[in-house]
Amino acid sequence: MSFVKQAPVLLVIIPLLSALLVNILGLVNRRYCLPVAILGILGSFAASVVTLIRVIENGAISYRLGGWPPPFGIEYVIDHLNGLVLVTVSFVSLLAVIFSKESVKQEVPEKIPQFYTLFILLVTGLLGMTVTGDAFNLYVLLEISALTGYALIAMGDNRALVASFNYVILGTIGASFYLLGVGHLYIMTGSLNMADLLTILPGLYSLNAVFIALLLILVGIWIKMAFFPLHGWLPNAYTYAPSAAGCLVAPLVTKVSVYIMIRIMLSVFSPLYVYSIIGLSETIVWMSVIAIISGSILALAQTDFKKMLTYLIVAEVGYMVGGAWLASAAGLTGAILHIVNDALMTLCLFLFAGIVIYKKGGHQLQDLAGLYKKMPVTMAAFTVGALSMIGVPPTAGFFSKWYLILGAIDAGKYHFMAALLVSSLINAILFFKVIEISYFEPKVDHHGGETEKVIIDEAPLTMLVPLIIVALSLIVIGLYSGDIITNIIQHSVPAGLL
Amino acid sequence: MIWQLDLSILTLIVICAFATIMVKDLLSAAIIFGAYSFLMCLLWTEMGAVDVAFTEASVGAGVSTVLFFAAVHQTTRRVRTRKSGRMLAKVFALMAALLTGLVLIIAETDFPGFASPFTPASLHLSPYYITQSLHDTNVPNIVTSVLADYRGFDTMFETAVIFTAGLAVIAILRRYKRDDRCDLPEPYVISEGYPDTIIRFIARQLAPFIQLFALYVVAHGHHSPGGGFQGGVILGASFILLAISYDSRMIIGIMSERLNILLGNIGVLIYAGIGFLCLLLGANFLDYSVLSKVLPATDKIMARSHGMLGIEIGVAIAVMAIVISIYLNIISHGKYDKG
Amino acid sequence: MQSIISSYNYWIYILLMMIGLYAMLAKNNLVKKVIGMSIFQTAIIVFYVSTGAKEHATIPIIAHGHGAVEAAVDVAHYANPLPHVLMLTAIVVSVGTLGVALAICLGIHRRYNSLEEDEIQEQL
Amino acid sequence: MDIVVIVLTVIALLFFFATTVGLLRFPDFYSRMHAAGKGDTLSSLVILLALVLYNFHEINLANLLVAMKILLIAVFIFMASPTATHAIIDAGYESGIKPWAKKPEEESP
Repeated sequence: MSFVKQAPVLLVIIPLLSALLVNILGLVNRRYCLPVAILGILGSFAASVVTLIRVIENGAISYRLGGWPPPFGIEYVIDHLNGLVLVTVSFVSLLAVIFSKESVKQEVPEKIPQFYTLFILLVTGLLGMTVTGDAFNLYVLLEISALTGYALIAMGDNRALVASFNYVILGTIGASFYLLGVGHLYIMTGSLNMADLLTILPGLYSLNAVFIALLLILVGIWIKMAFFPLHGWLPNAYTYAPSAAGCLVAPLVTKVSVYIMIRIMLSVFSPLYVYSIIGLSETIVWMSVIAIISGSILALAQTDFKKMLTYLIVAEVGYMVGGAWLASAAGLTGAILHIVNDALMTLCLFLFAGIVIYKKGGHQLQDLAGLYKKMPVTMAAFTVGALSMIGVPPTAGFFSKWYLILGAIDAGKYHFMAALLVSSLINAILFFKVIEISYFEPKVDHHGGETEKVIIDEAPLTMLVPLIIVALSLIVIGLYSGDIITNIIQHSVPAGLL
Repeated sequence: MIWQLDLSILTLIVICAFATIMVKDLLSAAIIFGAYSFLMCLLWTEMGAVDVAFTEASVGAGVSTVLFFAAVHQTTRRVRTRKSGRMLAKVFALMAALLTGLVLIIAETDFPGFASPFTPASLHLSPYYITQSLHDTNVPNIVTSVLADYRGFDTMFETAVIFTAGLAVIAILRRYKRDDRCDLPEPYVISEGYPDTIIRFIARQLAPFIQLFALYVVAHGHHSPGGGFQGGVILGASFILLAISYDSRMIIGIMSERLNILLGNIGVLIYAGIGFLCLLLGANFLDYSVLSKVLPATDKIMARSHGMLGIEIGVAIAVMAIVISIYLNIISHGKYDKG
Repeated sequence: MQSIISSYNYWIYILLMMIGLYAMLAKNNLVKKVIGMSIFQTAIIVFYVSTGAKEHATIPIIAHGHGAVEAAVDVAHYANPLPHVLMLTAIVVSVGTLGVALAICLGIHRRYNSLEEDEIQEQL
Repeated sequence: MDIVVIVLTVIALLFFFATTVGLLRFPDFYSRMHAAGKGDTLSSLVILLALVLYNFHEINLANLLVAMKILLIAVFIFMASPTATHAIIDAGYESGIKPWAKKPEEESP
C-alpha cells in the first residue's frame, strides 16, 4: 500500500475510522477523544494535500473503489477544482477541531464523545461529497453530512431544537429533490457516473426531462446552500448551534454545496448546455443579485452578532452562485476562488464569535463592547477577517471580488456588479459598526475620571491559535492568489468560456 | 408484473397516504402509515424488487411504525384542530406542491414507458450486472452483489448513515443526570407493568426463533432476498418485542447502553476494516478479491463472496445495535430507565 | 389503456410526492410533518423502483442450485437490479432521518410541551 | 392436485370475506376483534396449505424445503396472530371499552 497512491480514498477513510475510534475510546475515557479527532483530521489533511500536489503535477486522478471499472463501480475523480476544495475543507475542519476544545467543554460537557464523533463524520461527509465522481454516492454522503448537521445543531441552546427541526424538514426536501433529479437522469440515460453522464447526455439535450432533472438538482442544492428565497432554515440553525459546531458547519456546508453545483454544471451537464442551450443564466444572475442585496440588508437589521454573520453567509452564497452563472471565465474563477476565501473568512468570523461566547456568554452586539482593550490579538485577527469580508486589498476577499466584478463586466451583467459593490459597502458599514462598538464603547461603569486599568484577558491558546492562523492565511492567500489561479483554478475553468 | 395488481395497489396507497395526512389522531395516523408501508412492500414484490420489499417490510412497516408509536406514546396523540389560521402556509404549500407536480408531469411525458424492457435504464448498466454477477462474484442474488461489491462503497456509508442516526438520537435525547429542567408529568401510561402472562410467554417463545430467522437472512443473503440490513433490523426487532412485552429495563439488562454503542461501532468497523484490509494487502479500497491472499483455499471470486459475507455481518451487527438504541432512547425519553 | 398503464406508476409517484410536500409545508403538527416527510421519501422510492421494473421479468436472483442447470443468463428475464440497490440505501437513509426527526420532536415536546408549530412559536 | 389447490384457495377467500364482513358489521370492539382474529388466522392457514400443494408439482428436495418453510410460517402465524388479538383486546379492556349488550346502557353514548 502506498500512501500517495491510495490518498484519494484515505482522505475519506481516515476520518471515518477515527470517528469510530473516538466513539469507542469515549466509552473508556473522554480525554482521548480530542487527540484522536485531531489526528484523524490531520491525516485527512495530509492526504488531501498529497492528492492536490499529485493533481497539479500529473492532472486529474481517477480512483476505482472495489477495483471495478467506472460506470459499473463507484469512482473517485480528483481534478484541480475539487483538489482545491478538499484542501480547504480539511484545513478549515482541522482549525475548527482544535478550536473546539474549550468551547465543547463549556457548552456540551456531557456529550463530548458523541459530539466529536458527529463532528468528524460531518467532515467525512463533506470530503466524500467533494471527492466523489458518482451522482448517487454523492447523495449518500450528502445525507451523512445532513444528519450530523441536524444533530450538531440540535445540541445547541434552547431554541436550537426548533431551528434544527426546520432544518430537518427543509434539508430533507433538498436532498430528496437532488435524489429525484438524479433519478430523472438515470431514467433517461441509465447511468449514475458523472463522466459517463457527460458523454451520454448531449444526445438528449432537447428533452424536457433532462432540463427538469437539472432544475430539480439545482433546487435541491440551493436549499442545501441557502440560496436566497430558500434560505429560511439557515439563520436560526447557525445562530443557535453550539459554537464549536457552528465553526465547522457555517464555513463548510454552504461552500461544499456551491462546489457541487459547479461540479454538476460542468461535469454532468456541459458548459454549452447550462450557459447557452437552456438560457437560465439571466434569471439566476438576477436571483443572486436579489440574494446579495437582501442578505446584506437583513444582516444590517440584526442586533445579534452571530445572526448578522449568518445573513452575510446568505449574501456570500449569492456571490458564488451568481459568479458561477455569469458564463464568463473570470466569473467562474472568482466563484471558485471565493469558495476558498469565503470558507476561511466565515471560519475567521465564527471563531471570533465562538471566543466571544466563551468569554462573555452571549452573542449580542453589545457583548462586544470594549473588547479591543481586553483581547487585542483576537480583535486584530477579527479585523483582518472583517477587512477581507469587505474586500480590502491585500486580504483574500479583495481578489475573489475583483474576479467576480471582472466576470460581470465580461458578461455585460452590470446589475451583478452593482450588487457586489452595494454589498461591499453594506459590509463596510456593518463591520465598522462592530469595530466601533468593540473599540470605542467602554464598559458601562465609569469610576470617576480615572481611566480604568484594563487587564488583558485573552482567550485560551487553543482558541487563539486557530484564529491567528486563519487570519494569517487570509493575508497569505491574498498575496498568492495569482499563483493559485494560474496553477489550479485556471485548469478547472472550461476552455470554451470568454 | 401484473398490471391490474399494480394499478389497484397504487390506488390503495394513495388512499392510505391521504388518510394518514387527514386523520386527526396521531396514533391512528401511525397505524395507517404502517398499512401504507405494507402496501408499498406488496407493490415492490409485485414489481420484482424483493430485496426492497423485504427491507420495507422490516423497516417501513416494522421499525418506523414502532418508532412512531414510541414517539406518540411519549408525547401526545392529540392533533389540535383549528379551522382558521395558517391559511397563508396552506396556500403556499398547495402552490408549491402543485408547481412541483406540474413540473414533474412535464418531465414524465419524456419518460420511456413503464416496464418496457427497452428503457435506457435497463439497457445501459444493468445487463452487465445481470450477466456478470455470478461470474465475477459467485453470488446469485444480483442485488446483494451490486450492493455489497460493485457499489459496496455506497453501502459502507449507508451503514455509516444509520450509525450517525443512532448517535444523533443519543446526542439529542440522552440525559445523563436526573432532569433538572421542567420535568413534565408523564403523558399517560397504558398500565403499570403491563402484567400479561400470555403475551410475555409468547414473546419469550418467539424471540429465539426470530433471532434464528434473522441469522438465516444474514447468512443466506447471497442466495435469497435479504442480507445484513434486513437481518439486523429483524434481530433488533426481536429485542424490541421483548422490550414491549416486558419492559425496557430487562432489555437494558441484556444490551446495556455501552454495549449498544460498542456493537454499533464494531459493526461499522468490521465493514471499514475489511475495506482497509484490502488496502493493506495492496489493492484498492473494498477490492475483496485480494482477500484470497489471507483466506485459506479461496480463489479471487470466492474471496469476493466471502468478503461480502463479512461486511453483511458487520452491517447486521451495527444495524441491530442502532435500532435497539434508537428505540430505547425514544421510549424512555433519553433516561434509559422505564418503558 | 396502454398509455395509462405505461404512465400510471409515474402519475402516482407525483401524486404521493405532492401529498408529502403539502403535509411537510402546511401541517401544524410536527409529527404530521414527519409523516409527510416519510411519504415524500417513499414517493421517490416508488419512482426509482418503477424505473427498474420490466415486463415478463422475474426477481433479480439468478436461478441456480438445487437441481437447476447453469445456463447463459438472459438479461430480459431479470428485473433491473440497480434501482433496487439504490433504494435499499434510500430506505435506510429515510429511517435514519425519521429517527432523528422524531428525536427532535421529543426534545421539542419536552421543552415546550406542545407539538403544534404555532404554539411553539408563541413561546419563543 | 390443481383442483384441491383451487378449492382450498376459494375456501380461504370465503373466510377472508367473512372476516371482513364481520369486522365491518359486528356491533362492538370485542366482537369485531373476535372476527378478525379467528377468521384471519384460519384463512391464512388454508391459503398457505394451498400454496404448499401448488408448489408440489414434483417431489424433490427443493420443493420439500419450500413446503417446510411455508408450513413454518403457518405455525408462527398460529402463535403470533391470536396473541396480537389478545393484546389488542386486553388493551381495549384496560382502557375501559364496555362490551356491547342487547340493551345498551344509558350513560354510554
